[in-house]
Amino acid sequence: QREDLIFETGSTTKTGVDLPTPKGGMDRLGGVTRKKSVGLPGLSEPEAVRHYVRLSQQNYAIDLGLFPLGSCTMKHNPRLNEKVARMPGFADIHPLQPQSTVQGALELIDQLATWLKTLTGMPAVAMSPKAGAHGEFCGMMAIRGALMARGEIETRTRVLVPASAHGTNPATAVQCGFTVDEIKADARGRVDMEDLKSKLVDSSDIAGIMLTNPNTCGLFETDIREIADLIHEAGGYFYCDGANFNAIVGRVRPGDLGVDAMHINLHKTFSTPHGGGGPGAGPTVLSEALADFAPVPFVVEEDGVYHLVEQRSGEGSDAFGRLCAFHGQMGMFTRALTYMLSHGADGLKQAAEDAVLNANYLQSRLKKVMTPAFDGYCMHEALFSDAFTAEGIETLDIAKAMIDEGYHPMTMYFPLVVHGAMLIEPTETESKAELDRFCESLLSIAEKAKAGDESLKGAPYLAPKRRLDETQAARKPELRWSEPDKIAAE
Amino acid sequence: QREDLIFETGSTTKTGVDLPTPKGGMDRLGGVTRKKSVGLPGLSEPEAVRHYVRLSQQNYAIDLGLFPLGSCTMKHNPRLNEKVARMPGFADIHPLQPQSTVQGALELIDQLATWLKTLTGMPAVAMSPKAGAHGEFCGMMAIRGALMARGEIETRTRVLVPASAHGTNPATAVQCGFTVDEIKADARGRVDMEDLKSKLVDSSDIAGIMLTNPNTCGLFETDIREIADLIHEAGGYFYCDGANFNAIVGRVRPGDLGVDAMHINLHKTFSTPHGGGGPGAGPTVLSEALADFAPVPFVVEEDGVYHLVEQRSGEGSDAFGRLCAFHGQMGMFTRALTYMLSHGADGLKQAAEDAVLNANYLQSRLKKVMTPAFDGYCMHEALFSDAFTAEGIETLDIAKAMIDEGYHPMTMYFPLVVHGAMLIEPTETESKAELDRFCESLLSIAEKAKAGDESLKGAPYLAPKRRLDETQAARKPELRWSEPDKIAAE
Amino acid sequence: MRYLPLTPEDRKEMLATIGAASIDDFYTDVPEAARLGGKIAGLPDHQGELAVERHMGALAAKNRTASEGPFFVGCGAYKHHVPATVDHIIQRSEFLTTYTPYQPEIAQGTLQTLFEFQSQVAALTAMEVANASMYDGSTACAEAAVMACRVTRRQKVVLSGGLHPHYAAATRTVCEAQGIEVVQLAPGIDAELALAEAVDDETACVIGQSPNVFGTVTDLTPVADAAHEKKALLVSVFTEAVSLGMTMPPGEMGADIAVGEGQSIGNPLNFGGPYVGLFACSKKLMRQMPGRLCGETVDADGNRGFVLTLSTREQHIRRDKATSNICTNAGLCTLAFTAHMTLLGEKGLGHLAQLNHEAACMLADALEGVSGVELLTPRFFNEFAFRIPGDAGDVLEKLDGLGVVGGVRASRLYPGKGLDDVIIAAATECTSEADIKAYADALVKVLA
Amino acid sequence: MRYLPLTPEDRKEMLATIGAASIDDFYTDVPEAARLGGKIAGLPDHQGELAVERHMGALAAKNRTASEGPFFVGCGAYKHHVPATVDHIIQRSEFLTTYTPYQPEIAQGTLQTLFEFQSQVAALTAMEVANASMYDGSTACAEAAVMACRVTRRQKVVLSGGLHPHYAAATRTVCEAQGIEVVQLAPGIDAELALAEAVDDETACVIGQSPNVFGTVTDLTPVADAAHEKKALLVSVFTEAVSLGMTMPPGEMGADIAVGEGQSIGNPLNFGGPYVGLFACSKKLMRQMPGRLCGETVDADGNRGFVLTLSTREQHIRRDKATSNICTNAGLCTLAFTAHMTLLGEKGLGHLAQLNHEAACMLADALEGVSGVELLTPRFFNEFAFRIPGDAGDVLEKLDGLGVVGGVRASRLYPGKGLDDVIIAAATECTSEADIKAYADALVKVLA
Repeated sequence: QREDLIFETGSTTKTGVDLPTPKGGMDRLGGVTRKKSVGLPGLSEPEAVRHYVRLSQQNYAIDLGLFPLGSCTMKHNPRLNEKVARMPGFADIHPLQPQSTVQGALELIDQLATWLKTLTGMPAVAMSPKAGAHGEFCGMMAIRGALMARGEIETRTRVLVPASAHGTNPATAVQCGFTVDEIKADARGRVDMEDLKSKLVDSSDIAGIMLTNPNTCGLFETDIREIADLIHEAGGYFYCDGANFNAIVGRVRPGDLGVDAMHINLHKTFSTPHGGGGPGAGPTVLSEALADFAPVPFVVEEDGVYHLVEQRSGEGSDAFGRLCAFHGQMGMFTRALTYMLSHGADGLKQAAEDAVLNANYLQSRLKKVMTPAFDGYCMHEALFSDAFTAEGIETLDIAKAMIDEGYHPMTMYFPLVVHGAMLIEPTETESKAELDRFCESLLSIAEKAKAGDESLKGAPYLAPKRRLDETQAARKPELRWSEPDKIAAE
Repeated sequence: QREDLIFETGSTTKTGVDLPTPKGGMDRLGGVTRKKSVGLPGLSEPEAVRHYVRLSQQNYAIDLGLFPLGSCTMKHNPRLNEKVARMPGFADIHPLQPQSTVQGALELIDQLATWLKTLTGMPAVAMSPKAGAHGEFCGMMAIRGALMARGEIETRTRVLVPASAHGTNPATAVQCGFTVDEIKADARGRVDMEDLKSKLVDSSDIAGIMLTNPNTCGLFETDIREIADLIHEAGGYFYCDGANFNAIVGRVRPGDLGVDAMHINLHKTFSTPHGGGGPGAGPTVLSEALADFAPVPFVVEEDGVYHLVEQRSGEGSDAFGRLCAFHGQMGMFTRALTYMLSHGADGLKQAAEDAVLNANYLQSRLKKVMTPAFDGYCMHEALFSDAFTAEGIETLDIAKAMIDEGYHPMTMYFPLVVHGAMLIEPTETESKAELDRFCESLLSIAEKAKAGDESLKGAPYLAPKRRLDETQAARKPELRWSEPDKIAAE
Repeated sequence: MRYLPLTPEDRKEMLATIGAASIDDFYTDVPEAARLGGKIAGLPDHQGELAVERHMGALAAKNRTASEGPFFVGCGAYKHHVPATVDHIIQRSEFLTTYTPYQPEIAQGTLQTLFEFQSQVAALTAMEVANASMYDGSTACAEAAVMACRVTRRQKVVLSGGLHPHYAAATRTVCEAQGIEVVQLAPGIDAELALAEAVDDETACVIGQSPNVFGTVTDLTPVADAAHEKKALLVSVFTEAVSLGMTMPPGEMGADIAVGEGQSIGNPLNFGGPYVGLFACSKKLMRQMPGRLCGETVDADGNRGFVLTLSTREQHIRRDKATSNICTNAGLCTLAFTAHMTLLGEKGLGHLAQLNHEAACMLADALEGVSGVELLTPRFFNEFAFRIPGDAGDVLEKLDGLGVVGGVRASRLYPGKGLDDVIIAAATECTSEADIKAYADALVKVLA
Repeated sequence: MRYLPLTPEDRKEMLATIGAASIDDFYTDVPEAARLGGKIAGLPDHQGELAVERHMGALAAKNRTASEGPFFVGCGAYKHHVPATVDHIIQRSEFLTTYTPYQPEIAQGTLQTLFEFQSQVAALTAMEVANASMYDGSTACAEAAVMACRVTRRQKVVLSGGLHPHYAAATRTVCEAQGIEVVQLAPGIDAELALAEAVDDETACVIGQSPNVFGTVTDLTPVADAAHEKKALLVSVFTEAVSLGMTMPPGEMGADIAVGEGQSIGNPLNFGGPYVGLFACSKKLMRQMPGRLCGETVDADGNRGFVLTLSTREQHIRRDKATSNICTNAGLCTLAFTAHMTLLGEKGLGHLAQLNHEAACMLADALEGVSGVELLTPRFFNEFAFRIPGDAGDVLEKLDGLGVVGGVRASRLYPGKGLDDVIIAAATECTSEADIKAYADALVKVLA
């Protein structure tokens, strides 16, 4: 299945659009014009459609089957959400048009904020973060702002991060000017409380902790209240990575656990499409202690009129500033609110419970052959180590073999605290029949892995492509198309 | 690639919709209620989406590649047309709401009618036929009406139909109460004029002729004017099957050829989607002689107000009646008019010319190995016989082998006047590069067919399914799902 | 031209390969007198998307949509909610831009959905088999009449006075061309009751409708019995497919052929088309059915697969001896129907039917409360007729002025039949209580 | 619940398989005090599609769309026409519902489009390499500033007074957290002219914009020269990607890093997001880029394929030493951009740019004809600033009352900077001559 590049099939003189004829004779560019040709190939519309439709068929997708990527929450993306997002009243409005002409948009943001605050039990939310990692940044910047207000930003620079954390957590902490102090996991896959306490013996430099809960091992942090108390006593703040909020919606409110800030991945918990890697949206809920340190802009309602506050005026402003242009990922807000209204309070809770039930069902069936990383029930994802595999067969081989069975692989080698980790998250939108089929496929591969079946090393055999040479790609990066002879000449 | 049936995966207690709770306690059915369960399986939305997305991937489509079905005109279907058809102002209006509330819809019908009349050079058009064959029926019923008005319906019952005609032509003639008299093709693939003339020696029972032009051999009927004259002199009418109008738009107007009635397949010439077999639309243009015999309803404009005439009142009415409920395939009208406006008079002509150029290009390249059915240039499709194949290899084998090359087969065994016919229509929306790739694939198969390569008999090897047993399907028809034990019990 | 991939250079090169001097060479068979010189006059040149969209958008904006306010128009087409998923599915390239599945190896997507569609229609109508759809309900009705004549070798069909008059007209058109006698009974709210008596020994079939065009639901079992006694067939018609979730289906009334309109499931109003005709019958009549049929079989590897079958009935094989000249089905509308039906399932369909019925009951209650209104339909599902003092056309126009699209005046369907004071109104799951109140309030005003 | 496939029986059976008594068993790790009893209060229960659509539709109806009438708002987001094909493509299930292409064997669709996107962005900006997109233009700008500091090992960035103030604010936020000094030059219509002088030996980069927020196009070559002389970098910003079809691109001006907003190609206004940040740089800086990169390679059979590459820069590998914490791109917006760009091609892009420029020229002509109006932007592409006598907010409000959305008041972007009488107005291919006339006529009335 080779699909030529547009640079190979298109031409700079071809176009797939028809535009009116320019009038000519107008020029106010003052000579600041493009000198060289752009080198952009065009295709007629039929050719372009085929190019993308053919390419699309080289992708696996939720709409084709179970997509068990742990920590990614690949659940069904309702088409109603797509329809609503395309209503001209949402899609065709400009972020800078007069506020009186976008009252519905501002009201929508306000409604979504209310849902998020209510579901998390938190008093405030910053809506503008553009993705989960951006929400982390927002939350840590709010902590930074609070520390500044306390005059302690110079001294409180240490952030505790568990070894099992998403890579974004330490990266974010550093970007906010903090240093990272890693805390260990215990044998139960949770924060090692002894290690944590030892890190807090001298707490004068503690800015806070970044903790995922349920954590990346798919487990609820049993000591979370104690952790929160310890951090607060130490003078720090509790940032909770909300990537796994989907497991507990309606069962627990992060606000009741002592959380000070938490981002919410709308594409995980509230089903906005992953889209091959974005766009995301990461609204970040904040505690009383941090609420004043939220960035601009935000929406306030007064007598039924919605105002968008774009600047915090005056000297006393605590806002840390602005995260990005305009007001946030409106297109994702429409989808998320549509999803919430569709589920309601009852459905959201049921969804969380079904996600957890599905994961435990998989865990209980798969552990017949595979090695669970930890004892006991899991939350919304089941974690296995590679302990059960024969010498020479590794997690990667199992993952690639799943492709031949018609499935997307699970998350592999994450979290780092488990050897050869396989993290499986089915989500609530899988039927029992689909889970059973999946278990049978995976168990048959696992049996082969246990038996040391070398054929796994060659998988996938049936995918659009065989295993790709990532080393070559990194060694001599070709990041764009070049004329063939230009490549040869290099 | 097995996809279970919804009857195997769904259940009557499952549903993929959420509806408000009924109030209960209301019943005005008077006891005329359903007694037995319906037996309809339901699926949750995620399951349903997957079912159809997976099934869709078992289809070949224009959006995936060249679809060279002769006589079917599988051209690009612009997405703009789909978008426009879904505008609420078109999709969400009822055929029986007050005419004052649907003026835009009536105007649209009027505009489309104007385009059709102008392009064909005909004075009238009946818009309500729901498909090409329905348009044939409309046209032949108008002829019937005219003959009735002349008091000759009892005597004029014979309709001439060339042997190469689409099967719908004779079927339609019979449905309109006529008998069919077949005329031969000559060695040039056109109407045999001698045979025709011999059929007209006694012309008192002649109702008319049904002729496709360009004809189903992909050739323009050179004697068309003479044929028209002969038929008219004989007291009959000239029905032209407009299936191949796409080859001549902007180059010839059927009205200038003496045509009395012609249907236009909006899905062929004007790109409304084929949709796996419909819906079609077959507006039928009529000459002065037949204009009064058009069916209801029709649109008339008066002082900028559009009226839908739904009944021909009074005794003097010539309309033959009504073809169907309501006013025609509005959803197809929106698409066709969008297509026409996009192309304009210049683009429609260019499209016809490119269609003919593409077909001749294929013919000239393919005839190196394959046997053209007739000499000379073709119009929009190229016709080959199986004369070049080795003993034992037939057209079907070539067709199925094309599937393995990633193409949909051409039309096979039609028209009937050519042995093992292969009718190839590329359409104007194929690029030269695509045509070249196609030629190479088909020529390689043709070489094998010439050499008697037995492997062709097993093709396709790479499709979602191997050759299907059509005999079994017809011998013991299973037209619906039944409970497995119910089948066994039979 | 955005849809035309050939460049001027391509064209030149291709002409050279062919050995033609210009495109004109291919058109030399056209009689000279008929060759067009330049462009066809009177039509504009090509336009970009933006311009076309604006043109069409301006036309669309001149229409009032059924969702804009209280809306009660039915009589053969119904405003229902279509799940977003359905439209997504029918827009899949692989369904939208493919042809009739004549090459089953690469058309299982279309074929399996047709098989499932047939199975669903058979279940819905409680009939034994169904075809892969017809153009719409009215043409399906006409085909049923002709088929009944073919089966019984008789030449007379009886049409109920409750049959949708467009269906009756379409059936008359087809029958009269074939010399079939059509007996049209007088229109009436409860006209199906008169059907049993109208059957005689020459009758090929009687065609009754439930719910009929006035909304009346009727158990046609006595009609079936009367017909069968005379060796005639009962053709049972419906225009509101949702009604079958609740009311007695053709199969339970002894119908030999069931035909109906499937628009209500999965398809928008579309100003009357395209819709999807449902056609079902008893197994023994199977080989006399018109239209496309999909059947189960196996492939060369023994795997289950589906194909179009019994095509010896069809025009492309049988030519002048075909059962019908039909050679398409309602493809995408069929897909929309089956996808929506799969989402509904029996549970959702029953639920949906109940909501429709309740909305109509509430509407009836509200309108009966308006002084001067007389409810005419004795038993109904989601639609009924009522009499008002005065001309229905005037009343509807005034209602329109108050923002209420109040239904269909019976005289639009039956001009000159003394039904000038009758309105037929429908309610569905889209009808809110506020809509109903708005109607009643407006009617009070109009009739005051 | 239509999205939940498990039935009550499934749940019971699964619990039994697991050996759990109830779903509560899985939540025993939750501290008792934090376990919620019933449902969360204050939120409604689930609703059907129709109800949800009506709720959302009612909100949508409270907004005035950019297509409703004359509309001239720009300043970083532009109303352009998006071909229907683009939306069809991004709604393909296989693109819409897939993940980041970490498993390249089954993600070549996404990967090849990213490779093509990168190639297009590089060509458009006339830079050597580009990444697979950032959240939006403003965050791309912030990342560029940080990258420049990383590359130069300096801690000071200079922001032009013509840089979109939201971009400047987002950049300040990121920089200040990392101890990077930000020098913000005063806002000004032709502020880029002051940039060259602002570079010193501590400067990591200067960030200039063309066309800038007032619409002014500027050849930044002198700025690049000045920066390079001090071993600093030039970051060249644009917010209107269409301008690059006509105006001098970053690569021709000597920029080291080019960042911009890609919304104008393929993406609707969406009230400000999601958009797509474009990020390109010279090849020697490649390994310092933030974000996702797609590269060409071969598979085990030697066939060309694409993979995400150089991931050692990224957070999931490098953790606290990553070049950025970003771990998504703008996926679907990227796809929309690349699909629209493929339809345009160089020819279409140039044509589109010209139409935009002409619309703005005609608008400028028309407004300059209004007494009291002073055009401020000396050189522009499709947007410019002008001064009116009086308060811009008042004037825009009055224009709104006359049906014209006349642009952005400069004081909304720069409160308290003495720009209260300045309006920034944009025109695009969607702006008709009638729109322009309507604007001029309305302005005459308002200023009268």
